Amino acid sequence: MSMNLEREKATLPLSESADAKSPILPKILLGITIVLILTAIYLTFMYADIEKTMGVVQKIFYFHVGSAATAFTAFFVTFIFSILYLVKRKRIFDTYASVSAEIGLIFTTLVLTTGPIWAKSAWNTWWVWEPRLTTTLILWFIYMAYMMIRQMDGVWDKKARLCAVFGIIGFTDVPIVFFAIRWWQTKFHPIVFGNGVSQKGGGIADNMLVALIVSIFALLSLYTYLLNRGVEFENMKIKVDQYKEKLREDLEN
Amino acid sequence: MIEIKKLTKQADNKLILRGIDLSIEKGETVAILGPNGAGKSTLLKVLATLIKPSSGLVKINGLDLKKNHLEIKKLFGYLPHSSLLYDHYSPLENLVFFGKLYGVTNAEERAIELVKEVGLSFFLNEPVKNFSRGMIQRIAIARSIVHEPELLLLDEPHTGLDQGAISILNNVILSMKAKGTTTLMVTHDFKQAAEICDRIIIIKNGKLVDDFKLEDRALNLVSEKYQLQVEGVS
Amino acid sequence: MIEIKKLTKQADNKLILRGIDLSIEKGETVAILGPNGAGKSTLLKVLATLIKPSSGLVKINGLDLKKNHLEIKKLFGYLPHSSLLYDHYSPLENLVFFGKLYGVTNAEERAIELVKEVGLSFFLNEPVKNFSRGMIQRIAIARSIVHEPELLLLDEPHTGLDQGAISILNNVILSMKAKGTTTLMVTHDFKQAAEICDRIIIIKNGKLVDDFKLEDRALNLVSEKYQLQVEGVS
Amino acid sequence: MIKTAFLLAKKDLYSELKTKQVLTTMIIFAGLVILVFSFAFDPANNTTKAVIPGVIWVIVVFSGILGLNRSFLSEQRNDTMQGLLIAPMDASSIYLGKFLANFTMMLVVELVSIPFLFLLFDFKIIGSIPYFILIMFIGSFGFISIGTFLAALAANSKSSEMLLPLLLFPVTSPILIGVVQATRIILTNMEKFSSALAWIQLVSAYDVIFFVLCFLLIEYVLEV
Amino acid sequence: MIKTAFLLAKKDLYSELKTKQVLTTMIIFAGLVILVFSFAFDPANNTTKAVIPGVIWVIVVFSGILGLNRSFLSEQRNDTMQGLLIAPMDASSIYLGKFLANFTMMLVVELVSIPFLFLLFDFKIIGSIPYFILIMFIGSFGFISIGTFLAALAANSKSSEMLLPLLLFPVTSPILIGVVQATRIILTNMEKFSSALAWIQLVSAYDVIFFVLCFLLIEYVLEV
Ligand code: HEM
Ligand SMILES: Nc1ncnc2c1ncn2[C@@H]1O[C@H](COP(=O)(O)OP(=O)(O)OP(=O)(O)O)[C@@H](O)[C@H]1O
Ligand SMILES: Nc1ncnc2c1ncn2[C@@H]1O[C@H](COP(=O)(O)OP(=O)(O)OP(=O)(O)O)[C@@H](O)[C@H]1O
Ligand SMILES: [Mg+2]
Ligand SMILES: [Mg+2]
Repeated sequence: MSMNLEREKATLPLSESADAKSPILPKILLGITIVLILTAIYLTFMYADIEKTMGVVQKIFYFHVGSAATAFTAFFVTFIFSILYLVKRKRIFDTYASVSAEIGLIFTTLVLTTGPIWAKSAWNTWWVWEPRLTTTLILWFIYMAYMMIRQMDGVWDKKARLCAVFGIIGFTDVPIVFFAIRWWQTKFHPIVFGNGVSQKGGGIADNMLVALIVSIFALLSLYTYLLNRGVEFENMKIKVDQYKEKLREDLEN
Repeated sequence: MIEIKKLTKQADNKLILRGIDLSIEKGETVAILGPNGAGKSTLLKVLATLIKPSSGLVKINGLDLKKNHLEIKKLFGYLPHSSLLYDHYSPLENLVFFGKLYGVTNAEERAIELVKEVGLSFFLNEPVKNFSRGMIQRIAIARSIVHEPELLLLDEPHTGLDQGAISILNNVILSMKAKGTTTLMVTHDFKQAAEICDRIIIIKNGKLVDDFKLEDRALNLVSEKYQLQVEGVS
Repeated sequence: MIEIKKLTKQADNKLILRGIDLSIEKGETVAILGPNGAGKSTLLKVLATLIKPSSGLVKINGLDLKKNHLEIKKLFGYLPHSSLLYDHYSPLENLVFFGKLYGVTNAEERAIELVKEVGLSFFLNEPVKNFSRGMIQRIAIARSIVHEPELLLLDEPHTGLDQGAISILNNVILSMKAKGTTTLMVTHDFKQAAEICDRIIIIKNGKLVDDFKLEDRALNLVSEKYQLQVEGVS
Repeated sequence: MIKTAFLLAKKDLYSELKTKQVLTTMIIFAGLVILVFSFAFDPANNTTKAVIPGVIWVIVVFSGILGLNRSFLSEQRNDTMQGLLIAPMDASSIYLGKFLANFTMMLVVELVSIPFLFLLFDFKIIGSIPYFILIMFIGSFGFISIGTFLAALAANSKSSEMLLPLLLFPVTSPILIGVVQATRIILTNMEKFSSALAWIQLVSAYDVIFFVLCFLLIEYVLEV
Repeated sequence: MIKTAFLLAKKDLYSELKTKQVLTTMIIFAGLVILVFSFAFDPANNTTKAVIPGVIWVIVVFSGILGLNRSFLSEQRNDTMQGLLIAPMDASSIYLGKFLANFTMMLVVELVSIPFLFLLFDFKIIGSIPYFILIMFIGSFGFISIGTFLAALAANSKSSEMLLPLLLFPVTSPILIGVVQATRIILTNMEKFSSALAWIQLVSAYDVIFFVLCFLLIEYVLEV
């Protein structure tokens, strides 16, 4: 008499690791990132002029704008990989989308912390409700919601599918954040590039521009590095789960 | 053990139970048969204090159902159609929780033992929500006997169980019977009824139409009487 | 009618179906047996397009399950564990709604006829939510055949039915078989399986372990083979 | 496809007609929100008139969420959603049907509660009523179309009634910002009419984009 | 009785600890309410600073409702509520257990969201913080104790998540009015402190009365 339900469900054949590429890539990325960040720090604090009205606090600008640009890029990557996932249904695309969204969320959080710090000194308040700031906050909430969908219970492919859908829907806010200061009249948040409704793009000194661009690239390469590591880590976790399942079944039989 | 007098239950204007008189001795194993919609589950729910009778008297172990709620609730184990399990909890967590609720002293051990008994020890720590129908039914059975009740109220306990689990369940009922437990079991499966029960009750249209003792697992007798009462008349 | 090749289904890291090959001819009545948690319901869900297989090929009537959703959905009737009925609607309203959804032309008549067939005409206009388990199962059966499907996928259809309803159900299946309907039926009740099926499949641990034709309602053969496969090995 | 969608919408609306539960709840809820606000802002005070456009949309949002939640939650009992999924129709039919039912109910709620609000706050419309109706229409359209989609998405979760607002508020906030601004202008300050028109266009564009997007993506949401 | 109540509360909180769903949702929802209010009512306007005490309680009310709903809705799957009802304990144990779980979660949500609110609306507290905490405590206590009771009552309905707000708002409005007044005074205008004290006493009295009442009546609500 079988008194016990058997439990000999085989595990899947462990998928070949995706990192057939040489492990040199992350090291190179790390190198580039470190160099760029050091340069950016140098440029920010030594090379670029100190802004006349705001003083040293303005240095936060490079980090602020760089984080925002990185966050936008990250969400765009999520957007692209979400579409790819829906079409191709490969787990790797989902991993990329989710890791990228997570990093994007971190950078948005950075924008949302550096912003108020700057605002405290520039506008003498932590926060005002104006389009750029509001839409940025909305952006943060959207990707928080994305994370909540990920937290849902259920098998991974269901979550991946729903997240991909939401990743596509949610991305629409990114252009809105970008254009917020250009469409609406803003009393507070400055525009540097392009023209807004009520004000002209201010433009900045050349040496500031150089520092800004380098900062942006530094943060972007940091993002790439983090993405690479994050995806690696996720893959590892998936693999460990598979091993664990297999091990447990070996023990049981 | 159970004493039912003139029990009626009406929902809105419909009489579901129409005057049931029944008395069951300690240690009996009683099967309740009857066609769909006869009122079998309703009767069990009344005994499990989940439905208030409209009129009539119900005494369990000499305690009045209306007054001695708490004492009675400790006495019985109830297995309804739904599993009464928390979906996101594992079998172990579920059983430990219910064990503690009933004041079982060594809840953890008892839970592990029960899960083993119903043959799911491999699934001890997996959330119940992914289980198949039969696996859920097994845990639900374990839940209903976690506090070693003196009275078992089982509503179609064999649903969804495979052959192995059916014999496990029958063994459990029989071994509890040996310890003096009384069992009331609603079922449509004459074979199982004949196998473990020593008394059969047939309910039809909210009334008790037959009540007889059974010996030697006389499956034929059951079918015969059922046919006579339920199909012969209609 | 059905062509399954190397079908696997995995939920997270767990393989539930592990490579099933099966081909079923039009007009066959196939019983799927197996212990709890074997993967029977999962297999049926895959066929009912409710679960996507992880790999493998499934063809119904020559149509690929992945591509020809709509055509396939018209073909089959599916009866799962839950009733798929709207609680606050009456049997009539439920059946008419589903009839129309499937494009049945005279949905109303068909619904009334079906309710009568499952023996619930007295309850035609009462909301389903107050029904007993067996009564709900009867309506659920009616729902699954409202569009006269060519393929019936039944998951433990006999649960909760009384003797009368069981023979109604068996008659329905047999009369549909006479019209050329293919039936796949998951069940734990060997007697019913032997009674109406002409082929038995045994699934264990997500794999097909036995597959044989049945003649003359040979109940013994079924029990024997089942025991051999399921209990003998372990 | 349209026919199936109507059949589904009819089913929902018919069961609503029978029980009147969702609708009554939504309307009473709207009434309660109005009451709460009338406590919070003294309606006699003239400056508080400025909050009316905001209150209107708070009502739409919060009572809308109640209805949207119900819409897919009600398909969970007895797994009737599975019944719809195995029926021979496209996922977009389900979406369209649910959308129609929800939109109808939303409009009814607005029709009842907004006059009530105006009455209670003794508000005299000095702007254009047809434009006001237009704004209500496009605003509700956008909110409900996105809401129906996200309700379908959230329904996959165990605690969907909690997840829905989290998904819905951020995604619809551009619409809400737009319509609040437009409503404010239309109701109180017709001089800036051109700016209101710009808002209306913006919201309409957002509506259209999202409706199409939802229509295309719903297939992936309802896939099993 | 207390032991069983703790057991029940532990079960709820433990399953919350595992998934962290309800809590995160409540907190994010609180943030979103802030957001919705920010674009419904222009916060730059200085007069709207006066609504902050109101907004605090709106957050408590709305995110509280989410948690309260969950609390009994989660017992509906597989009829686990029946499992509790046939267990040998008083109905009041169930009430107490659920109350403890809900109250704990509510406090956590407040602890996170209120500092946030102050930050976002750039609000400077000029009053007494200990008293503010006291008010938050008694207000939440009353709201959750009545809310738990009414959630149990609403859970009997098919669409309980809609019914709850309808029952809850009217019954708790005395508490809400009281605490909003008290909060306003404490936060902005300490001169009228004695009046705030009066409000606090009133609300406390209401709390006690209702807690006892709920405790006694719950038996009839949970009776089957
Ligand atoms: C308080 C919260 C704040 C938030 C959430 C915020 C958000 C953002 C975001 C998302 C961007 C990138 C958009 C883009 O690349 O166009 C940005 C850019 C920028 N921010 Fe902020 N910001 C905040 C505060 C401030 C403050 C206080 C200042 C200076 C007074 C400031 C100055 C700038 C400038 C100059 C840019 C570049 C603008 C451009 O690209 O044209 N921000 N901000
Ligand atoms: N709340 C109610 N309102 C109206 N009728 C009800 C209610 N509850 C049950 N009924 C009716 O009472 C009858 C008996 O139901 P019950 O569930 O006891 O049947 P049963 O004997 O268990 O049947 P089955 O064998 O199908 O499980 C049914 O006809 C049912 O419709
Ligand atoms: N989403 C899921 N995640 C993990 N495991 C799952 C999931 N769904 C099903 N399973 C597992 O798959 C196995 C097969 O389930 P299935 O419902 O197909 O069994 P069954 O053969 O129908 O059993 P029964 O006879 O008890 O109904 C079970 O062990 C179950 O735990
Ligand atoms: Mg029954
Ligand atoms: Mg099954």
